[in-house]
Amino acid sequence: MDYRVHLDVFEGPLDLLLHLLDQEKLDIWDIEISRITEQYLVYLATMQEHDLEVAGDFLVMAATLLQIKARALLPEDEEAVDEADDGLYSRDELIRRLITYRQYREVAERLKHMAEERLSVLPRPFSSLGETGPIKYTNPIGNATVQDLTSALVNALTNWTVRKQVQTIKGREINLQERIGEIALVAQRHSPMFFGDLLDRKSTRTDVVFTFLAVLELVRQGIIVVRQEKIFGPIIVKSQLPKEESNHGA
Amino acid sequence: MGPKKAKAILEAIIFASAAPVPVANLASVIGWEPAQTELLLAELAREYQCAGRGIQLSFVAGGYELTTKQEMKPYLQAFQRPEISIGLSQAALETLAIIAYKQPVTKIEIEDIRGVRADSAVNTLLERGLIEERGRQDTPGRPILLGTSPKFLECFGLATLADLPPLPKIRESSRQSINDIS
Amino acid sequence: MGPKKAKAILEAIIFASAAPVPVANLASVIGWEPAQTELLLAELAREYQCAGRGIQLSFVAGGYELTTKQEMKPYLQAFQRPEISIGLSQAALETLAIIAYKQPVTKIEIEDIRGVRADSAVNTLLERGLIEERGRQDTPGRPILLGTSPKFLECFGLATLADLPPLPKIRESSRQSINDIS
Repeated sequence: MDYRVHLDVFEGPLDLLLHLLDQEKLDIWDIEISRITEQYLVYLATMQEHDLEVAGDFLVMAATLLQIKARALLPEDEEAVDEADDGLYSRDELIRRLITYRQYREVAERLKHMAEERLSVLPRPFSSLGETGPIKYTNPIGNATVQDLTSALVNALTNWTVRKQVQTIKGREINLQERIGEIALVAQRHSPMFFGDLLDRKSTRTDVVFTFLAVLELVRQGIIVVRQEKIFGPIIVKSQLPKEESNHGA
Repeated sequence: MGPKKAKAILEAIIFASAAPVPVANLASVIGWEPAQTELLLAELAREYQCAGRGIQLSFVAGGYELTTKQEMKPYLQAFQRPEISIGLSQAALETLAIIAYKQPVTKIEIEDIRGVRADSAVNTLLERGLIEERGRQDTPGRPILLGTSPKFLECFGLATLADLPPLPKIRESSRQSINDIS
Repeated sequence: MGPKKAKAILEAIIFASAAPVPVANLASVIGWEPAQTELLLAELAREYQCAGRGIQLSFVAGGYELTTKQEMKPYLQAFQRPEISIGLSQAALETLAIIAYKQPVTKIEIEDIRGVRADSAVNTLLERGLIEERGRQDTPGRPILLGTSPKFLECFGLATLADLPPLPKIRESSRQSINDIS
């Protein structure tokens, strides 16, 4: 019945209690603990029946309700136990909490309505000015124009030309394609071998990088396989090509 | 500069801005006093109110912004407000309400009011930029303090936090019944 | 519907649109004939022309759009705070230019031309949706190929890539290098 519909809708024990109070048309101030406790426990039982996980918060509330109910039956020595550190609280405290929670639940409803209203007025979809908040790329190019783009390219190319001239003077060029061919040959002849042996003392960082790229490419082409036993361990390079004459001689 | 030109500049700046523009910023560009600028903005807002206009000038989140008018909604069904999708769960909405009214507030205080864990709701709100951290409380554990962000005001169309609707009143009449034990 | 209401709707739609709105679309929303709608738009445009207004209605790329007036530019610039500018850095702009003219292109090629690492600029451009990945080059390392996105065209107001302007005259040596890359 009604339970089924609402089972997983409750935001917490307070939400559930407020719902029960509404259902019974009871005022928070006039809360009848024994009656509400019974209903609350029925709810928890239903939840368990439906294999819904009953969160700890719900159980703590059940304990609270039971304790308040029990105290009501005892003579008035409650002050002594009231502030006991069992995590449970008194009837006054329960009422205070229900009232506070209901205030925020109601105002949350107002806020939701305000946000919906706000959605019915539209801002401009993007701005041409900087923003004050975190950067949003609503207008990802700022005020750049196509002219800015072309002049940026001209600028990059001009720098490139200058740099290239400088490089040609001092540079020697490494050709990756050549390096791949070289390594294929060396590996075929000396397989298996260490990656380190593909380099020599004169090798620059660039040489290392190119050699590594060449090896990766050869692996991709299936010409060689590499193995590394452990991280930072030596890399073993093995050629997949049949060995030349020397092999037969052995 | 004359009011006509000043007004044109205000309109252009507000139009071109993605977020509401504070009056101080506007005043500094046109070189007017903030108070005078406000009057000019009020005049501008009045001009937009006329029936032949589809947009409006409003004061939101501490600044001025242009938006389409409320009554234009039916004709703008094809358009969506960018970025703001309120789709908040009830839990997130309640948590946001508590933060908005009680800020700066700790997660524990929120949990105390709602009676359930607040982690997930607080994370959602942080992710959406509706709330932000406000340092730490000087109490044991030094819990993080939470408050609403400028984006919160913007999303909910509030000029300042003072414009939050008042919390519903607590009825005091039957207060004595607290002392009754049922 | 009467011209006042129709005009308000036109203003709202054009304001809320990310791209220029064709007259056919506008006409269908207000239920007027396109020719009548054009007249109404002309009236709206005239109203914007008055000295007290900072924005204008113009016909661009087959549709109507609202923009700030040309003469507002100095004030908008003054308003723009440099530290929060969302414009592109020179590095990002150059990288974007190289990608635009040379696409599809690898990061290494960009680095080769600019002489510095391109990671950060490429990430910026990817984040802003101006460029996108276009598969991998069939060369050693199989580097990712980069090209411009539809958003790039939109942001720069280009119909197609063929509308990129030819590069302006530059020094002879640079001209050589353009031939190399294009």
